[in-house]
Amino acid sequence: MEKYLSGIFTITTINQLTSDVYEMTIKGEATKYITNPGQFINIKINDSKEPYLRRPMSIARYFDDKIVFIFRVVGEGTKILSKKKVGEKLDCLVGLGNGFTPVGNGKALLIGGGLGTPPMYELGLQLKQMGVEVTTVLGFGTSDQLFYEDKFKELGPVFVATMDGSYGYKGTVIDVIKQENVEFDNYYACGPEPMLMALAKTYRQNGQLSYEARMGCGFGACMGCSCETLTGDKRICVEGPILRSDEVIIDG
Amino acid sequence: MEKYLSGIFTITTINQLTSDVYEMTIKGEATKYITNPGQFINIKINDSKEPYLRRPMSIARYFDDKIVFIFRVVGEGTKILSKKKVGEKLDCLVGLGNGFTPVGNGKALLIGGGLGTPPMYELGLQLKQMGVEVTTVLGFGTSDQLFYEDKFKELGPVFVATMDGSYGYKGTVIDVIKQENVEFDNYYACGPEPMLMALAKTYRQNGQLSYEARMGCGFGACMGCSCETLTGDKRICVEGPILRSDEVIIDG
Amino acid sequence: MANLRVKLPGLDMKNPVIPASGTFGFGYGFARFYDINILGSIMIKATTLEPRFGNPLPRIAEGPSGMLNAIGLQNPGIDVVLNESLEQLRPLYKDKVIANVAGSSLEEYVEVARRMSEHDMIGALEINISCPNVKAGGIQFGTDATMAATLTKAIKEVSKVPVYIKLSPNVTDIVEIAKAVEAAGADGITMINTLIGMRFDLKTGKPIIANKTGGYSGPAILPVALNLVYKVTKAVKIPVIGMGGISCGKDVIEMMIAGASAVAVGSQNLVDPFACMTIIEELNELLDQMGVSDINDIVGLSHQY
Amino acid sequence: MANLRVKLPGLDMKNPVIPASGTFGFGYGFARFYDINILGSIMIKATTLEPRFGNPLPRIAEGPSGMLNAIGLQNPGIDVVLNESLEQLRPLYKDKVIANVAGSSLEEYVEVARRMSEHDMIGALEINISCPNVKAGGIQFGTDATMAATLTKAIKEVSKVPVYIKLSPNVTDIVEIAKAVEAAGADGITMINTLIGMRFDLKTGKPIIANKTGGYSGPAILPVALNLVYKVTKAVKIPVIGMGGISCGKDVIEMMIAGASAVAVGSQNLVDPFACMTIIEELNELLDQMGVSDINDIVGLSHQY
Ligand SMILES: Cc1cc2nc3c(=O)[nH]c(=O)nc-3n(C[C@H](O)[C@H](O)[C@H](O)COP(=O)(O)OP(=O)(O)OC[C@H]3O[C@@H](n4cnc5c(N)ncnc54)[C@H](O)[C@@H]3O)c2cc1C
Ligand SMILES: Cc1cc2nc3c(=O)[nH]c(=O)nc-3n(C[C@H](O)[C@H](O)[C@H](O)COP(=O)(O)OP(=O)(O)OC[C@H]3O[C@@H](n4cnc5c(N)ncnc54)[C@H](O)[C@@H]3O)c2cc1C
Ligand SMILES: Cc1cc2nc3c(=O)[nH]c(=O)nc-3n(C[C@H](O)[C@H](O)[C@H](O)COP(=O)(O)O)c2cc1C
Ligand SMILES: Cc1cc2nc3c(=O)[nH]c(=O)nc-3n(C[C@H](O)[C@H](O)[C@H](O)COP(=O)(O)O)c2cc1C
Ligand code: FES
Ligand code: FES
Repeated sequence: MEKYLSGIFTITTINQLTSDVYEMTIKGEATKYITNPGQFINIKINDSKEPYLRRPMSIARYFDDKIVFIFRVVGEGTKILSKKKVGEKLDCLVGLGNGFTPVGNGKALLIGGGLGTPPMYELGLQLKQMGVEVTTVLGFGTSDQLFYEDKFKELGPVFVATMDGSYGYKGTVIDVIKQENVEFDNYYACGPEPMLMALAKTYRQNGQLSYEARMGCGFGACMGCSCETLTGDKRICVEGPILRSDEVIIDG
Repeated sequence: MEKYLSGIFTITTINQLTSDVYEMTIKGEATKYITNPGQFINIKINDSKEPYLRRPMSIARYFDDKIVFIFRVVGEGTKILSKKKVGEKLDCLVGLGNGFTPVGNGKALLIGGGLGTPPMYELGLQLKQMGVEVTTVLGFGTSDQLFYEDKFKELGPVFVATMDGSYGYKGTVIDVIKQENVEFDNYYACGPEPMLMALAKTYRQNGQLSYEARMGCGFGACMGCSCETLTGDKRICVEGPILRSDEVIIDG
Repeated sequence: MANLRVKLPGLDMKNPVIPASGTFGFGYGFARFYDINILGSIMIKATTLEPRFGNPLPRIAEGPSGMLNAIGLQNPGIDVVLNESLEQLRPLYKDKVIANVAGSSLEEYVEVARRMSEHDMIGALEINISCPNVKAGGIQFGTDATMAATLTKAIKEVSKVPVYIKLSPNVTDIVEIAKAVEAAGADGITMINTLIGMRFDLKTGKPIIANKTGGYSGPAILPVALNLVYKVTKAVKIPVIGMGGISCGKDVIEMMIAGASAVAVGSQNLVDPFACMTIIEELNELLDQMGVSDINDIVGLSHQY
Repeated sequence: MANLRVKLPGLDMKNPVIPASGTFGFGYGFARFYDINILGSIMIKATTLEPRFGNPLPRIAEGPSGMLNAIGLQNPGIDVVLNESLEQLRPLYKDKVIANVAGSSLEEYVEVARRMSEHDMIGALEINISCPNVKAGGIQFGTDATMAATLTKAIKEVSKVPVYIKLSPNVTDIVEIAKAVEAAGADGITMINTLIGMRFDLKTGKPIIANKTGGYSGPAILPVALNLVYKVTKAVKIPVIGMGGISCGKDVIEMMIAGASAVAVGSQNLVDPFACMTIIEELNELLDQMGVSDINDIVGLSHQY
């Protein structure tokens, strides 16, 4: 029986990108459930009861029957994931969340902070395909955390900021955008919450921001990820992870 | 650091013996802790917290650095074990329990019931090496559960009993011993508790009986396996699994 | 194929498997995954008089073989539930569903219970006196036998359908509370709600859940649930719908052996949206393997020992 | 290397890691595995006045990420403990150990406490009023604040060493009991003992454990233990030795963040005889990574939130 949004995938490649970041490609039919860049998958780490919950990961690229995602080892689940071998199976829920809505005109600015970088890549490819001019700003803590810079360079100009200045600009992504006077009509961002908050404050309009939340299910059943916005309650896993910059509640 | 009674083993062979019984060989230095046939190992099924407890398994054979054990899939733990592949690692505690004391003279009778058969094999080999005449009686539910008959035939005469008569004698191991008038000076048995109880009642002297108990640790720390005998409390995992037939408390 | 049909007050179910409240929304979301008509019944999300947003994020944490939640009874309020949520479910599910009733005061409970019980899709009420995640109401009723009984009586007076009381495991003597609600007229008991738990962020020392404590559920709580269901079903005559940690067909059988007349599956729906479907399939196979011809025969099988 | 030294009433410990009572025997058995002098202290097996055989087999079952036991306080009785078991431990362990005291009556508790406290190797008593696996005594004292206080007072009167009371998690309000024993003069609290749980054999329907119920321990109970330790340490001034589900260095840190001044490791010793040794190593590494220079600094770090 075909299971909606659900599939068993086979790991086809695993690349280590930095000391603790891995890129994994998985192959499976359920790839077809993906409709938008910026959607995510929810991975059952093993077929044991421990760890119990699935692990949500943004889709960095998708093809006919293949999905690429990039993850950082932060705890037990991602540690187990990083030790998997090519050929092993992964049970995933696929095509979760609203995803970005690529706007087909004007100039686009992609902003990726740390492990928020991956979903921007597929989005950038689709925007470029639509003929949109794409600029990318990437923010990392230090130079050795950087990955995918070359890939984004294929899409257009790339500016990199590191917090310690060990590579590119020293400072935040907003510092770079301002210093470089980057022009854009629409922007798309994924990264740590303080970065998203700063962006939403600075650029109130025309932004699509990708949020994270601890999730019970990832498909709308538990209300574990529900947050308030100016346009009502939104489940990050269904009505998100992408929120419009002008609906985000600005604190302080 | 060398860890006492403890080692990481590598799976070197896995053979399926019946529909739900597997024979596994594991290789590791800690094999050296084995001192007697009838001892057992305690296996951590995976490096997750689930399943939590180790799984005790009798040693069917041991060599310099290799251990053979045979297990039946009965629950979650043995199911996971049966799906392991050659080359995977297993964390085991080794050389647990007292083991059999092979008696170097007179005639020996080995009695194995179902998954109690495996430990009798190493014991038989050692007895034969000591020049002891060995007869084996094996009991199984049905013919398709039978394994290792050929191996025991290398040691001496073998009689098989099945409960449904589908192979060999119909009935219990005791029925066979009586019917065949099997002569012996010492007997050694491992199998289900009712079988052991029947043996201890029928042949009170010169028997060594291998017991099972649900175990917390397998090395004497938790008192989870402590049972009463005529010679005092015994931990099945330390002062057992082998109890003398004349110290077992006969019920009824 | 064994008989799976189970009859309980207000519920004539084709099998004993019910998704637990709060893990299945108002049901219709799961119809994308499978035909939810296969379910014995559905325990819909807790409903209060007014809409509630619930607790701030994070609301979810994890524990070994389980999860913690502090949703805080987020729900759209009874008007929306009656007029919209249930209507969305109507075309997708033909049998009676179970309304999960919450509140911050006796009056709110009674009012929600009365109104929910009048809806034609509702076969029974499940009174949630055991939610550990809200400050006012809820759990006080669940930890005090007298208050539990008073609430039960008040609700029984207004309800058009049978009333089940949902018990908390976070008490010294659950049997006392079970007996009190039985004496007060409850038609059945559902149990257990979540155990109270916490997790901390190692870097900051901050509780991971914004509400600080959460409810611990999932496989890790199964042995606790089995013990409490066993104790309660030995002590009361009204039926118990057992839940807590059920993740497969075997767990359903174990819960019914302990004494439950039917079961609910909670957290496992979140990890596997197809969980209830798979569990029903497994149940069929297991009963055949076990040679059981009627699932009702195994209810309380353990009580003989 | 961070400072790991922790000082508690009666215990000056080189680190906060103590094997929990009942999972480490009388300690000497573990000296085969590693030099047990690395341990902060040792909680020895529960001791009663007379020898006890304990419960019939099976005494052990399993749960998701945990185990159930119903040993039933098997021990050789106080005479053998004082004259033999502790003497076997003496050459192998230099620091003070903690005696776990059990009984079926107030008198038995007091007598065992008095005699144990006079032994030179004993630094503190841990009064086990929370064993779920014996019929008489034990848990009644642990579920009733007045009885717990009376017992504490009686033991304080006779004990030559500081007295810790070991609390049960199977209560509605653990804080009430903690406060009662504090007021009665307890020098500290140890918590938690096991949760009550059951498992059933699917074929026969029989409880797997001969005693029917068992105590559930191991990783599965960690979130429950963290919550209770947090609550109690916010409410009392006496130190708490935290336990329940600790299986690695990170868990120790989380338990101390919750408020524990030291920790005990139970079930994990059974799964891995080297557990405490490994945990102490991990603790050292983790504190360095976290930039913590004194482990006492993280005790109750969560209380600020
Ligand atoms: C929509 C979405 C997309 C994401 N995309 C990516 C990605 O592309 N690459 C990547 O490296 N990470 C991504 N994350 C974060 C990733 O899910 C967590 O890092 C991961 O779950 C941590 O699991 P763990 O077992 O290693 O950590 P642990 O801390 O052991 O996990 C314990 C629990 O907390 C949850 N958790 C911990 N950190 C996070 C977090 N930051 N967000 C949500 N849940 C968390 C886990 O899922 C688990 O339930 C994404 C999160 C969300 C919600
Ligand atoms: C000393 C000793 C030697 C053994 N030797 C063998 C052997 O050579 N081959 C073999 O197939 N089996 C042997 N067994 C039994 C084997 O340990 C169990 O079949 C196995 O632990 C079941 O694990 P599971 O996860 O598949 O079953 P589950 O039922 O899921 O296990 C649940 C829990 O019960 C325990 N358990 C279940 N059945 C038994 C049992 N019969 N004895 C002890 N604990 C049990 C498990 O260890 C676990 O803790 C031996 C047992 C002991 C005590
Ligand atoms: C995310 C989540 C939300 C819940 N919401 C409710 C609720 O609204 N009302 C209620 O009575 N129980 C609620 N519960 C408790 C479950 O219905 C169930 O009693 C508990 O989770 C134990 O079952 P389980 O281990 O199968 O999850 C919720 C549980 C979870 C995990
Ligand atoms: C096999 C076993 C025996 C135990 N015996 C005792 C005991 O004699 N006295 C006692 O106070 N606690 C006893 N306990 C409880 C532990 O000391 C500890 O409180 C509990 O197991 C929780 O910790 P854990 O999860 O680390 O195991 C025992 C626990 C186990 C698993
Ligand atoms: S994670 Fe369950 S609703 Fe979003
Ligand atoms: S299993 Fe722990 S003492 Fe034998």
